[in-house]
Amino acid sequence: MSRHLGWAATFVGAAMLVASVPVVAQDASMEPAAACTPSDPPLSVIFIPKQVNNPYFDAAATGAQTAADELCGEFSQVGPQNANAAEQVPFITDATTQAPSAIAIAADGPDEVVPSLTAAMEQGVKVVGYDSSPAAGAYDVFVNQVDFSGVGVLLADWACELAPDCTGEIAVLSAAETAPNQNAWIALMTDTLANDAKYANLDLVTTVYGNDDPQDSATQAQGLLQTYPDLKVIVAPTTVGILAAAQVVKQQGSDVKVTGLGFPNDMREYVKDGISPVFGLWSVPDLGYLTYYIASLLVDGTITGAEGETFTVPNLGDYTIGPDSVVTLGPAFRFDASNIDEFNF
Amino acid sequence: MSERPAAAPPPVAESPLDVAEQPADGGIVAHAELSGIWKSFGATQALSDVSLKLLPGEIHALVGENGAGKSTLVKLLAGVHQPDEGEIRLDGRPIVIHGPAHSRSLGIAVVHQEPSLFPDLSVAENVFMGEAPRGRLGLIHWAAMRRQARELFEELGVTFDVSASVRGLSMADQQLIEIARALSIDAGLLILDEPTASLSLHEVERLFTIVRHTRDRGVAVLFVSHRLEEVFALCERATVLRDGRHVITARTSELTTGDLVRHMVGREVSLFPNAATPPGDVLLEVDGLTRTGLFQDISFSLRAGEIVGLAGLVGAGRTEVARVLFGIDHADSGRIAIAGETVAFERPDDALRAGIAYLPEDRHQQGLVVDFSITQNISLPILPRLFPRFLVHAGVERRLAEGYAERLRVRMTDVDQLANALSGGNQQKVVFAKWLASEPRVLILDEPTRGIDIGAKVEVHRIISELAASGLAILLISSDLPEVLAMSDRIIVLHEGAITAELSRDEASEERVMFAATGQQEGARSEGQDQDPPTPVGGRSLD
Amino acid sequence: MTTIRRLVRWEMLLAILVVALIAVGATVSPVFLSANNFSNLSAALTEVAIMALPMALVIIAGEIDLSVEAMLGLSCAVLGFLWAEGVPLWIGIPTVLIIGALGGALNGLLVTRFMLPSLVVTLGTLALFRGLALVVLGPRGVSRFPEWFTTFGFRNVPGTPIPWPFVIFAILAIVLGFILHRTWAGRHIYAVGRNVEAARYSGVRVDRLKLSLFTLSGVVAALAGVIFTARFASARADAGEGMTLTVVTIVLLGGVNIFGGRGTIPGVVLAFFTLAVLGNVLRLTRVSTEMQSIATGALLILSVVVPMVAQQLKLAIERVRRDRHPPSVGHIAGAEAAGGEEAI
Amino acid sequence: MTETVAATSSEGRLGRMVTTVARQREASLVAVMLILGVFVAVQAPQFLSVSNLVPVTVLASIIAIVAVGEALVIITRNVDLSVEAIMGLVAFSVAEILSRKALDAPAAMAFGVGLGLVLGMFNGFLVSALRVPAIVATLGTLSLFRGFDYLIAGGKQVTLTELPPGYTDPARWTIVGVPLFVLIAVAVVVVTSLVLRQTTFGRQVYAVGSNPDAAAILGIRRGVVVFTVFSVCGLLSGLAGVMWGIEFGTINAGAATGVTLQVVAAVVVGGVNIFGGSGTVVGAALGALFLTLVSNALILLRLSQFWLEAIYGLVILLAVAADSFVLRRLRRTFTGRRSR
Repeated sequence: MSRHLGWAATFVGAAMLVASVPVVAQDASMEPAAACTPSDPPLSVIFIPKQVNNPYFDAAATGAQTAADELCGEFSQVGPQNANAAEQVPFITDATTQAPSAIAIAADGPDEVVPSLTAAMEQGVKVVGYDSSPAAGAYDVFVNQVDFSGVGVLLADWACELAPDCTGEIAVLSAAETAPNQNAWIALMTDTLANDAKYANLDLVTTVYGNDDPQDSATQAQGLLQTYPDLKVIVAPTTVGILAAAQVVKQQGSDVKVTGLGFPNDMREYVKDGISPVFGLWSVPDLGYLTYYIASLLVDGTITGAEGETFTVPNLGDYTIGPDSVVTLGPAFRFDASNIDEFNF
Repeated sequence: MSERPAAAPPPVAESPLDVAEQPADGGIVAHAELSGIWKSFGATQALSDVSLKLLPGEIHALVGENGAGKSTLVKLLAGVHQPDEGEIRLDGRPIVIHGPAHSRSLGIAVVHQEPSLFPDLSVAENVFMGEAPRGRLGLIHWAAMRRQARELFEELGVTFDVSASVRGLSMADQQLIEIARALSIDAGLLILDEPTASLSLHEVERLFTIVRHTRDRGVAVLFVSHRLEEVFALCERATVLRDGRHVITARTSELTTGDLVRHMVGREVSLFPNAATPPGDVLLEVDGLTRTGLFQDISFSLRAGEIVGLAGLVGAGRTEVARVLFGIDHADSGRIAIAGETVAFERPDDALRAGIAYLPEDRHQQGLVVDFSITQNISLPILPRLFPRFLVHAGVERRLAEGYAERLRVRMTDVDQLANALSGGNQQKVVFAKWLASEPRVLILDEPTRGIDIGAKVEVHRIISELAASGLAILLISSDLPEVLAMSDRIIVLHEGAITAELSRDEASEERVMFAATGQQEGARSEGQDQDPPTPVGGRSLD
Repeated sequence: MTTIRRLVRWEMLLAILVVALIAVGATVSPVFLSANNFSNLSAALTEVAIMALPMALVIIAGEIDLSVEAMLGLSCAVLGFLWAEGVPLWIGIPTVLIIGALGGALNGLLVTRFMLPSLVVTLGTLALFRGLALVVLGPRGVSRFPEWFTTFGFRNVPGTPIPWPFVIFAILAIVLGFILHRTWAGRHIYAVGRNVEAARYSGVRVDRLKLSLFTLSGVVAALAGVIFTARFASARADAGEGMTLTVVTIVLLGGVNIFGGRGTIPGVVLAFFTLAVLGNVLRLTRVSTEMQSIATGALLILSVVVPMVAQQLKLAIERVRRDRHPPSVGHIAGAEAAGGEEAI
Repeated sequence: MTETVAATSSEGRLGRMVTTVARQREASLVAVMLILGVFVAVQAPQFLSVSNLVPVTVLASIIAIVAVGEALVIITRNVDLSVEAIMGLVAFSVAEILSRKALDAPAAMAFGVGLGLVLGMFNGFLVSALRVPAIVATLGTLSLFRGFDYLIAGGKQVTLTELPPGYTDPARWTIVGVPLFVLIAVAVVVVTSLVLRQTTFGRQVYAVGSNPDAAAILGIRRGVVVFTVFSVCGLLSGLAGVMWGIEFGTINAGAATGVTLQVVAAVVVGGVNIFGGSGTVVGAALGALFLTLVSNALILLRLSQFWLEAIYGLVILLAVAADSFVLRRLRRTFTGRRSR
């Protein structure tokens, strides 16, 4: 009896402890930024990534933090555990009520976030999209991590480069069936393959979806290897997918090549053992940096997000706002054995 | 003392006149002895200063009303509970029984009133659960287990498929497995807690033979029962408990049924107030009712103010007929008419609307929602009728409940009391109230007095007679033959799903009902009479 | 300690908990008490809360419906599909509600007619409905719903901080609460949950009752799907994934007994507020979201342990008062004393 | 007497029918799988290729191991919804430890299994000592454990490169052509069913699930039995979690999400009665294999993955429908004898 009570007591105690953590943690997150003079009202930007447990967005956050320190602003990142719009929206609305200077968002779904973002903008909060775009009109500026059409072409190029004599079957391993970027890139890639005689002999046999989940992606990659014995190249325009694919290929000892978009840190060994001799990405920290910087410019009114506006960002260069208020970070960056060791993210 | 001759009651001859007084003499050491036992649960004092001596080679009856403390005493010996005060001795050594397993290891075998078997496991396993024979590495030795089980059943004079699963076996067969389990350990003390509750005539006889056989092997037997006639037929001595106190221990040869009842109830009771009322016109008419495999071609009629008894053995189909009459099951063929017009019931609520009420056999599972209040239980069947506009009016409901509760003299604090806070008898009265509230014309009673004590039994009988007098047509299903005989204006007897006799009050006698129930010819009566003593016993404890 | 009183006590605990959380929220975040925040707070879990109400009835009646999240997804998918095909919403919405009813009825029939355990049946239809949703709409998302529709989904009742969907929840809560606690249908639900057989023998139409409860659950899930679509201005086949756990959690946290027969609608409503406020506070304080699930899990377990421990404590005290040895078989002794003699 | 004997033998026949049907569940599963296999092999020959069957069976064995644990719990009339959270927490903790080089591989794996055991014991404690209904308790620990998982993960993801070289190779190892993981799963199944069939404890597991009150009357320590099966279930989930980590190399806090559903489905399809008392771990394991094969077949047959879920659902419904058919036949005969 008393034993039970004791246990129960300890358990309640533990629960209390857990419950009390929020307050503590919150104090921690309110740390004032570096010793410099904050603007008035102080610049504060809340980053809401697709999901919080994702190294990609943590890499972006580091860049954003750097910008925040330089600009003497506040930076904080909150977001859902899973990349799921239904979970993301409450974070948007709650962020809005806290009336920050700006919200930076990587949308879990272009349309799902529209109502909440519009509401935010109505209340004078600037909205900057990054990584994956909310539907046009639901943001002031969208920072495109890479020149989309460029990626499409590059993916095709790399596939061609890896397929012997640029001929044979290739397949795409994408993220979620609903992921806007991947779909856009794949579409452009397909066009390129179809319209450029150079790729005439490449046969894109299928597109499968690994939902940006290591296990699903692995399973799908397995499936590809089984289903298409003559497969030459797997193109995975997603950091999770490309890694999973490379692992599977290695485990199976297959001679299929893997390319797409991935992290240098993930892909280093595969570049070296020739499973994925070439792949690409952009500098993710720079993406975060640029996003925060643009937010600040919107806040202090330097830019409004209108097409044609130009501005300069230290360490990155000059930018022009394009149609649909899109700013593009730059062309995709090609990683291969020659340069892979220079990067760490 | 296994060398004692197997001839029947030698133990009585040597056993002391009243063991409660003097210590065991004549060289017979009490196998088990309880002295000065106190036991309480929460507020209720279950046993106060109870002493009892169980002699080897003797069958000792333990009788008393419900709540008298019989089961508590059994549970103490079975190790389910420990006494608050007092001492238990086994072969003279004081012992503390830590738990059921320990109790078994001490050679105390208990046959519980509800077979406690595992439906998913095989017969053999149910017999040996816990003490399975082991082979190499202490692993269960299945072949040996099955063999020993088969041997046990041979000893009991039955053949069982020991590797079949228990699910689906009849109550009687389950009871047998329970007994086999008890005998599987080399028991010095065998306790039977109301073992005959669900046994048919033949099975009771067989059980008694087995028990006597065990007794003759020098085992001490404690036989707990409601059925006094069984006590007289089987036991050498009887101990009566009342309200947790020891009333008397005496040799059955020196007692009469009257004495026992008086000791149990503590007052004179006249069983069966019997008011025959002139029957009115036909309310229920059943014609050629058949449910394949369960009963066939059942035809009878029921008049207002008439009590018709429905007798029969286990599986004879009495409850099955009732279930069809109440719309729970459906007949494959045949016709039911209420007050002349033919009816077909889809569900119980149709039957209710037609004016039929059915008091089911299992009070806890079917009769009551035990953690509903008295009010909620009484109003449950008629809520829709009571509140056609969907909205429950607490006041109306309460007044209704109070009305019926008073009329049936339910002993309670108030009608908001939970049903499970009531004694068995009072619970049964609540079930009666519930069905009366539905203002039925035909009332089907299935074992209305099962498991309620004699005091309450008398009241229930009074209620039944009153209801009949008030013009209800009553179909009385009961395994208590004296009850059926005394209460019924007519008795219909079923055997294996068919009507074998319809007897008027004057024609009806235990023998005739019994012969019809066992499907024997009238002619067979003579040989029936020179059957060995247990017969009337079996007769009374008809199924 | 009768059931009723214990539940009342539990609801008191919940109420206190909500108040405490509000106090915490108010201290840690300046905006917590703002009107806007209330609307965020009440909007965050709307669909879950709405589905929790019929789920409470289903569980009280001794069954469970795990398929609600999938039904929400199916309704989303069909609504989106129809809209994309140019079918106006005033046709689309009734259609999906009917589909909800059919799906629920399917569950009900499998449980009542074929006597299958609802846990497994709805586990099956959980996958089945989700699959159909994916088949209907596939990977695409449908958006560009009319203004009035998305406004209804996301905006507040003019002049109040109350979101439209919350109004629906409130109405539903009142109606179902009334049915459960004030009508004989509610009494039948409790009776079935506590002792099916006795209820059937008392003329309660058990099958019809369960069938209608499952159907209700299906319709409401479909309705939640419509609200979900409106609130996010878009329809997807994967909508509502993982919601069932939260729904069941709210119901159990509200003091509904998983084995049926006990529980109240106010309890469920309070449980919803507890989780809603908790989540809101955690988001405002920018605490990593895992705290949400940890706290939820702890609460859920405590919701059973606290009354349990309280009761055992009570027994222990009694026991000490009249020092006696505990029964070797762990049940509460009194029950056995009653049970023993009465068992027939 | 004769009448009862007759009744008995007929009842015996009924009983045998039931047991045989129960046994047939395993047989029928195997049969269905063979048919499915042949069909798929005709449509897509690579189905039978080693390079396909190895990864499929490896994945299946991981699920099967958890299913065995779940089956034990369900046989005692309980359920453990937290298995996926245990797997996730274990998988990540082990990976984290290895990436920090805190322990060497074997020690880390042992730790993982141990952690699973502890978490399982916590479930067992809640259910047996505090008498929290299993479904509530494990629903709670599901979010509790997963929460701690995310807490320690803090957004990080352990990738292959951070793990000791060759750590993930065992997933590829085969002994006489049979993958190591499959052998592990087989071993688990064999040992567990041996314990269930041949030891007193094993029979008590069934006894507790089949009739708790009777078990109490016979002095079977129900609490102990329930506590033990939950602990074992936790242990096996831990083992599966470790294997999961080895199989997939890259581990984030979300590992094994949604596995509980598959596992329960596998157990049900495997013919374990959801209300306890009957069923075998062999059946549960076969159920796991069956479901994995189905999804693999769908991929190979190039059917839209969208149909996968729907077919899953149908399979579950069919399986349980088959059960109830038998049960109802029984109930009818049973009510026939219920009169007293």
